[in-house]
Amino acid sequence: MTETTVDATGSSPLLRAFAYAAVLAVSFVMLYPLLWMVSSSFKPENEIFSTTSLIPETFTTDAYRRGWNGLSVSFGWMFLNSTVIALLAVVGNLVSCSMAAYAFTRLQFKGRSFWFALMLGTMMLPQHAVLIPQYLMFLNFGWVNTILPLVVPKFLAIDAFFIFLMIQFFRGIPRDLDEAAVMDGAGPLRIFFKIILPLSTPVLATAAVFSFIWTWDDFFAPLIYLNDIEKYTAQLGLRTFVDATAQSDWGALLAMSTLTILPIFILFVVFQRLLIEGIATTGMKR
Amino acid sequence: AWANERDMRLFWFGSPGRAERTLAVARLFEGANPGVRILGEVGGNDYWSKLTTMLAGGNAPDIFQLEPGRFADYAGRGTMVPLDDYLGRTIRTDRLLPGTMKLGTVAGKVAGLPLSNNAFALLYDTEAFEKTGLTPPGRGTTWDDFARLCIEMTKALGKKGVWAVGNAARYSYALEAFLVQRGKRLYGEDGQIGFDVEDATDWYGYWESLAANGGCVSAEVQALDKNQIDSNPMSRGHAVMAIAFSNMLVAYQALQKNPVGITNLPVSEVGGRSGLFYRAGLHFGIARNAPDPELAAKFLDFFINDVEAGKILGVERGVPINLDVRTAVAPTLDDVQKRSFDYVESIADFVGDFPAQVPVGASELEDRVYRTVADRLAFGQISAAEAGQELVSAAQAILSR
Amino acid sequence: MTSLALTGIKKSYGAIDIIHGVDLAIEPGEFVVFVGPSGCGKSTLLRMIAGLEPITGGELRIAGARMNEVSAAERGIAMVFQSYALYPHMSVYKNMSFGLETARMPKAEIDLRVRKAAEILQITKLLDRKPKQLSGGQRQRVAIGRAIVRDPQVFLFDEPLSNLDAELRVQTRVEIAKLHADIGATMIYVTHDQVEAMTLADRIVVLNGGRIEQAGTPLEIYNTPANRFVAGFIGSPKMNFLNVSVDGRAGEAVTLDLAGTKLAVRGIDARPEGLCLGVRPEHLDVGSDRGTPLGAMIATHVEQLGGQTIVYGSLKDRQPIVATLNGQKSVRAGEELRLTADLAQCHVFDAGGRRVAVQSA
Amino acid sequence: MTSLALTGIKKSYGAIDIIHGVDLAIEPGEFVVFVGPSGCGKSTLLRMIAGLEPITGGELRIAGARMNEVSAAERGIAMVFQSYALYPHMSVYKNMSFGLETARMPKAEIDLRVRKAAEILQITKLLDRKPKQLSGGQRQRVAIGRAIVRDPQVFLFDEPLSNLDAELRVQTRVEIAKLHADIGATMIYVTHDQVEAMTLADRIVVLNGGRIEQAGTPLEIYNTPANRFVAGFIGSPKMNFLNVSVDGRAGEAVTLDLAGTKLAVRGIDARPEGLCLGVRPEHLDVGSDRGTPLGAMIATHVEQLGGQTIVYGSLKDRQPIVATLNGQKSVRAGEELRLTADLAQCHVFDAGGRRVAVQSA
Amino acid sequence: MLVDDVPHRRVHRWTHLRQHLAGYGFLSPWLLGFFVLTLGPAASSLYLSLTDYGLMSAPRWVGADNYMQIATSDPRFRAAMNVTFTYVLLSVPLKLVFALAVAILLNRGLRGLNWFRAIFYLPSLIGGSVAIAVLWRQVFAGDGILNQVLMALFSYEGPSWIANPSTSIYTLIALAVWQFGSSMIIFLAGLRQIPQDMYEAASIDGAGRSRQFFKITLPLLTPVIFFNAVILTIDAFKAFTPAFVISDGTGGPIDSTLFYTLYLYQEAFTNFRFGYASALAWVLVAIIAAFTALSFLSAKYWVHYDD
Ligand SMILES: Nc1ncnc2c1ncn2[C@@H]1O[C@H](COP(=O)(O)OP(=O)(O)OP(=O)(O)O)[C@@H](O)[C@H]1O
Ligand SMILES: Nc1ncnc2c1ncn2[C@@H]1O[C@H](COP(=O)(O)OP(=O)(O)OP(=O)(O)O)[C@@H](O)[C@H]1O
Ligand SMILES: [Mg+2]
Ligand SMILES: [Mg+2]
Repeated sequence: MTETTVDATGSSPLLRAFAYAAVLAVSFVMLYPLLWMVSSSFKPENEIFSTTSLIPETFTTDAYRRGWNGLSVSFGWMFLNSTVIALLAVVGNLVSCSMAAYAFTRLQFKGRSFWFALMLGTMMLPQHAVLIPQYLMFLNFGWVNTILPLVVPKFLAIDAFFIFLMIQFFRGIPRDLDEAAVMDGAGPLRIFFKIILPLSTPVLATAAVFSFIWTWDDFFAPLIYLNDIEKYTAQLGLRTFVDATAQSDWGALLAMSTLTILPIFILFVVFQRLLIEGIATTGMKR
Repeated sequence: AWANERDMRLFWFGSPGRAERTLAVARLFEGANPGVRILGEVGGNDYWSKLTTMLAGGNAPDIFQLEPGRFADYAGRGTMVPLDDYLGRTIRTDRLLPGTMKLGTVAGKVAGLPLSNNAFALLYDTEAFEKTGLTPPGRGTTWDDFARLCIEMTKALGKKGVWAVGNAARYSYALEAFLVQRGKRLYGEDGQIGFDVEDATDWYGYWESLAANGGCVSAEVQALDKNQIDSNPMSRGHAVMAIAFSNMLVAYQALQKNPVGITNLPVSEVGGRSGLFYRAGLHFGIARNAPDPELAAKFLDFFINDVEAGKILGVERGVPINLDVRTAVAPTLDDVQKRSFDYVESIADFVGDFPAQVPVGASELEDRVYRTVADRLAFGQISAAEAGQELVSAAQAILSR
Repeated sequence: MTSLALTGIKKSYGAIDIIHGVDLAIEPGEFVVFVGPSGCGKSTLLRMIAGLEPITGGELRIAGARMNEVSAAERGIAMVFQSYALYPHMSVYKNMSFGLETARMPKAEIDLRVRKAAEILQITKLLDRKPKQLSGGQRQRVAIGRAIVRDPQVFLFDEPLSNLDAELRVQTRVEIAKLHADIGATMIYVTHDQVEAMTLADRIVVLNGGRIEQAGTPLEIYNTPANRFVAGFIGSPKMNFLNVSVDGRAGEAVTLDLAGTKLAVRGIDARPEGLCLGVRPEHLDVGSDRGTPLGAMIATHVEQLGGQTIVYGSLKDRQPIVATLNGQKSVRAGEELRLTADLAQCHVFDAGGRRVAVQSA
Repeated sequence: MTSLALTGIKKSYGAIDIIHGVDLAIEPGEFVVFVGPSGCGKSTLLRMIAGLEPITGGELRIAGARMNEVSAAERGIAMVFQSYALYPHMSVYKNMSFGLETARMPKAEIDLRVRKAAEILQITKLLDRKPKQLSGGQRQRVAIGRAIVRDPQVFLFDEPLSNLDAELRVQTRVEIAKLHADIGATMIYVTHDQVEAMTLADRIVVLNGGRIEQAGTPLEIYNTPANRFVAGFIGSPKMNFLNVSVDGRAGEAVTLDLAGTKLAVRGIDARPEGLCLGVRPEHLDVGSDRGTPLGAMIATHVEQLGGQTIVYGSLKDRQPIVATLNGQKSVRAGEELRLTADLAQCHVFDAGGRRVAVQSA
Repeated sequence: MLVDDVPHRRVHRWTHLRQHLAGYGFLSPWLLGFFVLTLGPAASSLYLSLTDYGLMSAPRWVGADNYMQIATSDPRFRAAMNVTFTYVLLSVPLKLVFALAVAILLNRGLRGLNWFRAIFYLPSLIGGSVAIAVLWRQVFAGDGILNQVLMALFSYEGPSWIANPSTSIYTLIALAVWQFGSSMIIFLAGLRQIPQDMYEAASIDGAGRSRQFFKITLPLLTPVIFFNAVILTIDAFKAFTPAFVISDGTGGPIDSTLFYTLYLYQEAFTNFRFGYASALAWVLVAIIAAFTALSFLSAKYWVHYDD
C-alpha cells in the first residue's frame, strides 16, 4: 500500500493546510524538550540551566568528550554492550513470543484459555516484587554479572506484551491460508514458519523495533545484574553521570543522552515503513 | 594462573572523577599485592537499590561505600564485618585523627571505616556580597543576624526569583547544627531523637518567618531541591548562599561563575557552641559475606593510610582522616580544594564532640519525614507548631519500630 | 483412485445442526458434484471430508479406512478453495511447489511436476509472479494447479469457477473435465452453476438443508427428479409447478384439470389432493401442432436471450408459467399463446412433493 | 430519473492508461449493462461514475451537472460492490439502514424500507446477524438490499449476482428488473453473465481494453455484432469462427470455401484475405433438411445439459466447432454429423475483425 | 463397528495428543519461562507477603498482618492509591485520544509523513532516561519554558508546575502523554488494516468524514483501541520510572507523585520491609487484575472482532 491511497476523494486544500499546521504545531511543542537537550549538550556546564534559549552562547563539544571518555570505560564500549544485549533481546522476543502467539491463536489444545489468562496475569506483576527472588535465582544459576539474566528471559517470552501484540495481528491473517497449507500437508511448524511468519513482517518489525528500543532504554535490569564497568550498558553509563551526593555532570549526561537516542532513532527511521504496513493478503473477494 | 590469585569487588557511587581516582588507588594496591585483582563497580543514582539487592541475595561486593545518613541502617542490620579486630593491626590507626572511629561505630562495634572528614558549612557567592556591600557571615553571626542579612540581601539583589539562601528547614544536618548549639542532639545515644517539639517548632518557626519575609527561597523553588548539589537553589541561581558540607565546595564552585566563599553556620549565641563537628565524609564497609575480610581490611588500610593513595584521592571524598596524608595532600590541592581544606583545618578549635551514631531508620526519616514536613510547612499546609509536632511524632514512630 | 464412503455424517455448530446425517458412497474415480441452495451445507460437507472441520457424528471412510480422526494432511486430499487462498507472499511457482516441498520431494521432481501443471493450465509465463499481480481468472488457475501437482487421490473443489467470466469459465471447465479424464482421480465439486453441474458430473448430489435430496447422473436428475425440490433446483429457468386437480377417474386412467384443460394420465392411485404438474420451460412449445395442448397462456413479460426467448405469463386461472422458446420469437406482453407439451416430459408431484410416476393415458 | 453523460472519460494509474476515452450518453431511466473481459476496466468505469476514483480526463455529467469534482456522498448514487463491502461490525439490519440514518430519515420510515427490501431478498430472518455469520450468497443479497433501500436516482451494480445459485439468481434478476420498472431509476450494471446482460439491459455496452467496442440493445449486439470481439464475447458457448477462403467471384456473388464446402454469398467486395465465418453454436443444426449445408463435423465430446446437448467436434480441415442442439440428443464421440445453418444468421468478418454485411446469394 | 473400535480409538488419541503436543510445543518457551522465571519468584513473593522480612533477617510468619495494615492503617498507601488512580484515569484516556488523533492525522497521506512519524516517536525513544528529569524541570519549573510561553501569550504567571504539590502529578501525566509513540504506531498499523472499500461503501451511503470516522473507523479500530487501552492501563498502574526519575525516588513534593510502585519500592529498598512490599505488590496485582477482567468482560459489548 502506498502512503497516499487513503484519501480516495482527496481532501480540500484548506483541510490539508490545516492538517499540516496542526501537525507542525504539535510536533514543535513535542520536540522542544529534545531540542533543548541537544542544544544544551553543546553548551558549557554553567550555561545549561541559566538560559532557556535553544542556541548555545558558547558552542563547545566538551561535554561529548567528557561523556565519551569520562568513565574508566569508554562510552563506545557501553554502546557495544547495549547493542549486543538489545539484538539478542530482539531475537529472543521474536522467536519465543511469536511461537506463543501462534499457539494461542491457531492451535487447539487443552488449557489454552487458562494459560492465556496466566499470560495476561504475568503482565500485571510489578517487577520490584519479584526482583529479589529472581536475583537469588540467577545468582544460583551463576548468571549474575553476565548478560544472561538480561537475555535468556527474552528467549522464554517473558515480555507478554509482545505475545499479546502478535496475537492481535495473527488474528488478521485469513484462516483460509492455514487451511490451504494444511491441505498441502503442512504441519504446525511448517505453517508457522512458511505462512504465518512471512505474512507477519509488519508486526514482527514492530516487535523488533519496540524490543530493541525498550531493551536499549532499560536500566533497571542491567543495573541489578551487571557489576563490572566493562559490562555496563549505555543507560547505566548515563546514570553514573548523575550522583546523589556529589556533583552530577549534566553536560555529559545530555551529550551522551543525545548520542544514546541517535542509534535507535536511525533504527526507527529505517524500519518505520515496515512497521505500519498492513498485512499483505491475496486480493480475495469477500 | 596464579595460585593465590584473588578477586575483590569494590562498589561505590560518585562522579566519574571519583571513579578515576578510586580505580587508580585500586591499581596501586594491586601493584603492591601481586595476585590480587580489584573489580570496581560504580553506582549512580540507583546505588542503593543495587546494594540492597546484592545484600539480600548474599552477593554483596567485598567492600562497599556508605554515607553517614544511611550508614546505621546498613550497619545496624549486620551487613558488614565489624572492624574492631582489624583496627590497630591490619588497619593502622596511629596516624588517624583521634576519635574518628566513633564515626563508624554502631552499637559499640566499629561497623565501617570513615574515609574522610568534613563539616557543615555555609557557602556563599563572594561576588554577591561584594556587589551589595554586605558582609558574609562569620563566627559572630547569630541566626537572627543571619535572618536580617538574608532579608537585606534579597532586597539588595533585587532580582525576581533570586533570594539570599535556600530554605534549610528540610535539611536534617542544618537542624542538627541548630540543635547542638542549643545543647540538644538530632539523635541521642539511645537511638531516639534528641530533641523535643519545642526545638522543632522553633526551628520551623525560624524558617517560616524567614520565608515570609523573603529571606529564603519560595516553597516551589525549594521543592525542586533533591538535596543534591546541583538541585540546590544556589546551584540553580535562585540563591546566593547554601547550607551544605565543606567538601561540596568544589562541586558548588563548578556550577558557579563567581568565586564561592565558605564559612561556618550561624550560631545561637556568639561564643556559644558552634554546632559544628567533624563528621565522616563517607564510609567503606566490608561485606558480611566477603570471602577474605583480611584482604579487604588490608585494602582499607591502604586506602586511608597510604600516602601515595592519599595523594591520588586528594580531598575528593573530604579531608583525609590520616594526618600524614593530610599534610602530604595539602600542597597538591588547587585553589578551590584548598579553600575547602583550609575551612576544615580552620575550625579545629571550633568543633564540638563527635555526635552519636545515627540510628536505624534514619534514612526513612530522611526520605519521608524531614523533607515532607518542611515542604508542607513551606507550602502553607501546616503551621510551624504543627510541623514541630508532626516531626517529633513521626520520628518517634519510625525510630521505635 | 480412491473410494469415499460417508455414513450418517452429521455436523452441528453448538446447538445448531447444519448437516443432518448424510450417507453417500463415492466410487473410485468418480466425479461427484454437490449442488444445493446457498447455506445448505455444501462447503461444510466438503470441509469435513477434507479434515478442516471436525465431524460431529457418523463415519467417513477413504479407501476403506476410517478417517474421522485422521488429520487433514494425512488424508491425501487436495482442495481448491472458494476464496483461492493463495499464499500471498509466495510466487506462483512456490505456491504450487509448497505442498511438494512439504512432502520432501526431490527438487528435480518438483520442478517437473510444477512445470507440467503450469503447462496444462497455461500459466507457465506467470510462474514468477505473486498472486496479487494476477487477474481473478489466473489466480483461480493457480489454485487449481496447486491441487493438481500433488497428484492426490481425491480432489475437492469449492465453487472454483464462480469468479471467472463466461469464456474463461468454459475453458477452465473443459480443463477440469480433461484433468479428470487424464488422471482419473476421485473428484468432489461444489457449484451453483447448472451447466458446470450437468457437464462435469458423473453423479450430481442435490443437498438441501443439510440432507441429500437426490443423487444420480445428471440426466437422471434432470429427467426423473425424485421430488419437487430437485425438480425445481435443477434447470434454469426453473420448472413450472402448476396446480392440478383430479377431475375424474376411470380405472387406471385419471383426468387432471389444469386451469380448465383436461389431461388424461395413468399411474395415480390414492390421495388425489394437492397434486401439481411439473413442466420445464424448455419443454413447453407455443403454437405447435405436436404435443398435448395445455391451454392458453397470457404473456406478461418477454426476455430475449438471442438464441432463446423466455416468455413469462400466466394461465387462465392466473397461475404463473414460464416458457423458453428457441430462437428469437416476437411475443408481446398481453398476447395469448397456445401452449403444448409432450406429456412424457412432464412430471406429477403429490402433496408431499414426491414425484408420482405417470404415463399419459 | 436522471441522465448521465460521459465525455472522453479517461483513467490512468501513473503511467498506465486503463480507460482510453469513453463517450457514452445514458438516458434517464435507462438500464445499461457493461460487459467485457476481466480487467477491461468495467469496475474502474463504475467507480469513476460513483466518485470513488478520481477522473483523469474527460467530463462526467449527471442530470446535466458536471460531477468530476463532486464527492461520492453528494452524487446521489447507490452502488453494490463486487466485494460486497458489508460493514462487518453492523448487523444486517444496520448495514441496510446505515445510509438512511445518514440521511436522517425518520426511524419508522427506515424500518419500513428495510423490512420491505429484506422481504424481497428473502433475508428477513437474517436481519440480526453479522455479515460473518452469512454464507456467500446471503452476503450478496444484503449488499443489494443496502442499495435498494436508499431509493436513489442512479444505481450502480458491480457483478451483484455472481455468487448466487441459479434459482436465487433468476429471482434476484427479476427483482432488479421489477425494481427498475417500478422506480425507473437509471441503472448501470456490470456482469459476466450472458443471461443477465441480455435480459436486463436496455442497452449493452461491450468494453474491451478500456474502450467501447459496441453499444446497443441486446438483440442488436446479438444479431449484428460490430466486430469479431463482440460476436465472440456475447453468446455462450461462444460463436464459432471458421476460416474461409474466397473460392470464386461472379459479379456480386462470391463463393466461399469452408473446409471444402462451398457457400455462395453477396456483399463482399475487395480484400478477400483472412475472412472468417461466424456461426453461433445454437444456429447450427444437425441432420436437418432446412438451411444451408456446412459440411460434416466429427463429434469429439458431448455435454448433456438436459434441455440442450452441446456437441464439440471439428470440421474436415480440423477446425474446431461447437454445436448446441435442443433436447437430449444421443451423439457419441467419433460420430460424423451433417451440419446445416441458416446463412442469414451467419456473419462474415474481415481480417481486421470487422463484420461484413453479407447476404446469401 | 465393534471390531474396528480399538484401533480407531488409538488413532483418535494419537491425533488429539498430537494437537495438544503441537500447542504445548509452541508454548514451551513461554511455559518454561513462566515456571522458572515467573512462578517461582511470584510464589516466593506471595509467601513473603505473609511474613515480616527485612534485610539480612529470616522471614517471620505474620499471616495477613501486612494486608491488614495496608487496609486499615497506612496513610501512605492511601496517598499512593490516590496518586496512582489519578494518573491512570487521566493519562490512559489522554494518551489514547492523543495517539489516535495523531495516528489519524498521519494516516491522511501528508507529504513528509515518514518524518512526522519519526518526530512523534522521538519522545518515546528517550524512555525513562535520567535526562528526562532535567528536561521536565526545564519545561515545567517556575521559570520553565511553559511559564515563559504563558507569560508571553497570556501574561499569566504560572506556578512551578513540577514543584507544586497540587500540580506536580499533571507534569507526569504530561510526560506519559508526550511518550505516546508506541500507541500511535499500533494505531497506525490498525488503521492500515481497515479495508478501503468500507470507506467507499460509506461514502456511497452518503456518510461524510465525521460519520465515517465514528461509524466505520472507530468501530473497526476497537480491537486495537482495546489492546492499547489494556496495555496502557496495566502499564500506568505499574508506572515507576517517570516518578522515580523526576522526583528522584521520593515521590515528592509532599508525596504528590508517590506512585504505587514507587511506594512499594521505597518500602522494599530504602526501608527494607520486603514482606510488606510484597503484600503491596499483590494488592496491586489484584487491582490490575480486576481492571483487566472488567475490560475483557466489557469487550464483548464494544469490541468488534472480525474472526
Ligand atoms: N461457524 C459457524 N457457526 C454457525 N453457523 C455456521 C458456521 N459456519 C457456517 N454456518 C452455517 O452453516 C450453514 C452451511 O454453511 P455452508 O458454508 O456450508 O453453506 P454453503 O452450502 O457452502 O453455501 P454457499 O453456497 O452460500 O457457499 C449456513 O447456514 C451457515 O450460516
Ligand atoms: N490501483 C491500481 N493500480 C494499477 N492498476 C490498476 C489498479 N486498479 C486496477 N488496475 C488495473 O486496471 C484494469 C481494470 O481493472 P478493473 O478492476 O476495472 O477491471 P474489471 O473490468 O472490473 O475486471 P473484473 O471483471 O475482473 O472485475 C486492470 O487491468 C487492473 O489490473
Ligand atoms: Mg460455500
Ligand atoms: Mg471488476
